[in-house]
Amino acid sequence: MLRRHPEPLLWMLFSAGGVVSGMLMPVLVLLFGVAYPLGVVDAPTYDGLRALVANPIAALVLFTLCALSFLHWAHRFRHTLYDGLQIKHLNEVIAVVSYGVALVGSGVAAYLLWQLS
Amino acid sequence: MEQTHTYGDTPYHPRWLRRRVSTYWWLWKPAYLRFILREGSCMFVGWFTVYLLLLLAALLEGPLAYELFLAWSATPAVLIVNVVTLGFVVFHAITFFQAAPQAMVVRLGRARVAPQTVLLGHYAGWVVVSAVVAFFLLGA
Amino acid sequence: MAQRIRLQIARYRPEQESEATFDEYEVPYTKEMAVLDGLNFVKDRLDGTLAYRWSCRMGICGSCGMTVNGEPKLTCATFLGDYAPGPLRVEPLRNFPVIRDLIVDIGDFMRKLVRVKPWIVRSAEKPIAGGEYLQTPEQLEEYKPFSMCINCMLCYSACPIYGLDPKFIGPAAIALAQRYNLDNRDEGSADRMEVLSEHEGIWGCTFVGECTKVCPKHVDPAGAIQRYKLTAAIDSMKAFFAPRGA
Amino acid sequence: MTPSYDVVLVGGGGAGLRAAIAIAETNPRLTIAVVSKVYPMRSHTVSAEGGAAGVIAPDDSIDEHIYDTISGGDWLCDQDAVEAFVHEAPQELMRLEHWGCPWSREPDGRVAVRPFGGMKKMRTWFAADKTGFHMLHTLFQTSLKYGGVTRYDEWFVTRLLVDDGRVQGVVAIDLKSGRVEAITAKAVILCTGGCGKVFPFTTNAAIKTGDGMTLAYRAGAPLKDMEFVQYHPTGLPFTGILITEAARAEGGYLINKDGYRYLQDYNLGTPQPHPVFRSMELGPRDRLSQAFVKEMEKGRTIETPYGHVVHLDLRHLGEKKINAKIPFVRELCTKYQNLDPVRDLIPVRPVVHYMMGGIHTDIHGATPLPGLFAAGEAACVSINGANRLGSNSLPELLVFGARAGRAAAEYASQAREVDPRVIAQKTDEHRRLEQELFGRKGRERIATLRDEMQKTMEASAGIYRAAPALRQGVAELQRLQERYADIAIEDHSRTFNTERVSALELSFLLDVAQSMLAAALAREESRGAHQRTDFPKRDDQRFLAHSLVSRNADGSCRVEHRPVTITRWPPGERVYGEAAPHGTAHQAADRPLSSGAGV
Repeated sequence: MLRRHPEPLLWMLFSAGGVVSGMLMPVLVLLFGVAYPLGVVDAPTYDGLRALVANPIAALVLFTLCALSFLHWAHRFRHTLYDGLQIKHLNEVIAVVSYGVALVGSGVAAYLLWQLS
Repeated sequence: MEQTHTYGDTPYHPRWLRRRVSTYWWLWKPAYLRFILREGSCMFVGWFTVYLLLLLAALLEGPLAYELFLAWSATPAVLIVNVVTLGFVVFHAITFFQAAPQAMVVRLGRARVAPQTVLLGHYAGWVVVSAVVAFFLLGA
Repeated sequence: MAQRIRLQIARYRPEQESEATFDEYEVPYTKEMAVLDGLNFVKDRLDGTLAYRWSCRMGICGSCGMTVNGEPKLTCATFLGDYAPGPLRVEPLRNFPVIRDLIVDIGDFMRKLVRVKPWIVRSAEKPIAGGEYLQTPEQLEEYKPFSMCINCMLCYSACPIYGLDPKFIGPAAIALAQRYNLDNRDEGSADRMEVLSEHEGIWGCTFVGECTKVCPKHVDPAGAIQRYKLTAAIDSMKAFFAPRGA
Repeated sequence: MTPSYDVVLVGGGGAGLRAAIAIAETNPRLTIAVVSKVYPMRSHTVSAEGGAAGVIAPDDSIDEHIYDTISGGDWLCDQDAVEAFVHEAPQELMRLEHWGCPWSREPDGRVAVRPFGGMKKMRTWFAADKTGFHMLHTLFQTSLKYGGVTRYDEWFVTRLLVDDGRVQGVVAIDLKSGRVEAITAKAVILCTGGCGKVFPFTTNAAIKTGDGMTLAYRAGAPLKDMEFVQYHPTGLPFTGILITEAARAEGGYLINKDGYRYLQDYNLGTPQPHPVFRSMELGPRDRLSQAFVKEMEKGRTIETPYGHVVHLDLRHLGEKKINAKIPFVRELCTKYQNLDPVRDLIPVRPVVHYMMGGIHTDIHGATPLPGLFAAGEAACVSINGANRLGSNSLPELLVFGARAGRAAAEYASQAREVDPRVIAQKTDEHRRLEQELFGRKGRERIATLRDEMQKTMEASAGIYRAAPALRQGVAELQRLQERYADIAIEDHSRTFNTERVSALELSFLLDVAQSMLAAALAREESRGAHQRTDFPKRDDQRFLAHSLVSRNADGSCRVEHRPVTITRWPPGERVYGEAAPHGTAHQAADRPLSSGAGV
């Protein structure tokens, strides 16, 4: 069943990515994207942050966030191209490119976090 | 698939008027626009994931790279992108949580938990997770 | 006492024209009058050639769905006064081929409905003399909302996915499949899964959510589809991890 | 190539679909066509609200249901038919349960029942207050699994094919293409429902134009008891939308402009806070509608732009009960009347609702014309006599739909093949339609003639009738028939020509209307829904009989009477209120009068 229809698995990953990114991303964007650069609060020190991401639990959370967010993006991006731009004939190319990018991104995240631990 | 039922009508009639949906259908009404913005939020989710990877890469490289990253993040272009990103990821979080009760039927014993309760549960989780993350990051 | 409102009504006369046009009529209205009453006024007094479907005019037969000022509506339950001073645009439901004026062909839905097996499937039939299958009010409530569909097609008309991909099974048919899946008397969910787990089944839906918003009977087809995705995904995971268990 | 079937059903509502399933189950080899001018789920069965009667409660009995039905029908019912009906109704409702009908339930999971007007026990099965809707969709969806059924959705039947004294099919217009086609069959079952549209103010849908009645009538089958027209006492003014009797069964009050429960003045019992079987608001529909007229004559009704009304008061039931038991009533009031029954009084007035009469059939749904069967509101078996009890029509269409289906299946299995010569009649019919009707450039508007017919019928054959007005009505209808010959049809398109359909429907309505007035004029007594001010008494001596209206070659009517079948229940007096054969209410019963926690 799964072999015939990858869709259920992809949808599960998409949904998980939606929940995880929904939970974690707003506060991260607020801090790293807006508050630190504007100096509203002080950015963490290099050592402090490095120690934090070296923590196995934090690393795991970060990896999950990155991998699932990429897959969330890939799934939505693919469907939006179908629905929004009606380029269904490029169906397979789009799918391969989107999920491929997500997998590569997840690999990079794994590598970086591994090196940082 | 067995065909159980048959029809006496013609399935296709050449004179019927068939109208194609415009490529820009999502501009037709506010609800569709909201949909496409919701779907579009994934681009910002993707962007910020890349941004996180850049941060990790800087951390791996050393203190100087980290400082350069922080400086780059304060440049107007990046800052503007991230302010927009903040809007979209909040929009993403809200729309995603709103959809949850429609997909999930949560039960306590035999009784179905009210959809509003499921939604409130998600929002509560969001607040707690955000607080924990902020606690660690502001302490670091 | 009666005020007047202008109606711009889409016309399509296949024997005379190849595109739809608009005809404009002015009708008197009172606060009780629905858009359908306005159409009836036109047909009875002004132009007998106007073609549209209607029957019960109490929101239950599902015949009179049309596009009113861009929104899919049951015209018997949409009131002229709410659109004053007009003009008011009445068009056929979107996403269906137009046969004539305000009449669309819904044969596509009728064929799809059969595919999802909207009937009780059981391996063994209980004899009539054996009495009813027990069903508590809570069990009834599980599927009851999905059983309220009147097949008015407003959801298909509001669904851009159906408009883009006519193969998509669509909101009402999936909601009706779910109506039987959730009925404790039914044993057919595995049968229906085969149809619904195709790409044109549930996975085509990207949850625009408009079907639920326009439904005059509060059926929530979008919810039905989302719930079905979750069920299908869990089933498929189970089959993956315990391939012989299924 | 002319399509040919074993059985053709005209009408895809409750009776038609039940008949189709019965045929498919009786003999899966038979081919069946369901020809309907609308998609099956648009059929008017969909509008039925309150429920379907069938003996199931432990304290109920078959005999009591029979007695309620016969006395409710003022002894004009054929008692053998009522006996068959009451015996089979519970099985049919149970069968529907097995097919998935969402009946409201007791907390233990059993089917719940509610009280209803004229009924002495709780025996009305219900699916909240959309019983007809749920029954129709259950039947329709179940019918989809039978391979032998071919549907002709949106085909309008214009005449029956009759040759050699037997019915052998139909001629119909495919509305989408405008083609006129013959569909031949060894047997035809007419399940086209009622003809409420002969009146101006009706709960009936726009499609209820007596098509099947006229098709049979023109083919030579008599119409039975056409003078009996049921007025439902509670319709919303302006729209005529029905407020179900379940609203009163759940405890609603009918009050006049002084807030007084006026039914107590009309021999219907004394008011109690809770509903009492066969008393007050739970009296039969004919008596309640007649009480309204008397009340209006006394000047105690409320005048509105859409006629006089009384009020239905549901406020004391509370929001919770209204939402659980009669949610559709609340939905209809809010949407169409802009009021909320939880807080407001509902204005109501009697509204034409149901035809007790119809195509004359025997207990198996067979008409005197070989090969022709009928079931549902289009037919008159008769179990409804002079006044139908609420919640008897839904089980009727199941019981007699199934019976007609089985009888037609048996007939078709043994009948001779269709005579191919009969197809030639299609050409005649096509010519008649094109030349005599569609091709004509007349001056009379369809809507004008229809309005005048409806006004005529209301004036001459309303709740109370008398010979002078009836005679005037007959003459007026005759004039309308003549004017019909000069009808104007602007629409010359073949594609979905709804104006042609309206013209054909009007012609059906005019014939039905004539038969109604002829039968009403001939019945010189008052019985049930037929109240003659010039003959105010029931007259069993002359009129314990069905009237049969046949059509003469010149289009005029011929009325005959034939005796009612009496088995065990000799004619008695109809008594409602305290003196009613007992079954008290609420307090006496060990569970509340309204049962069922489910919605």
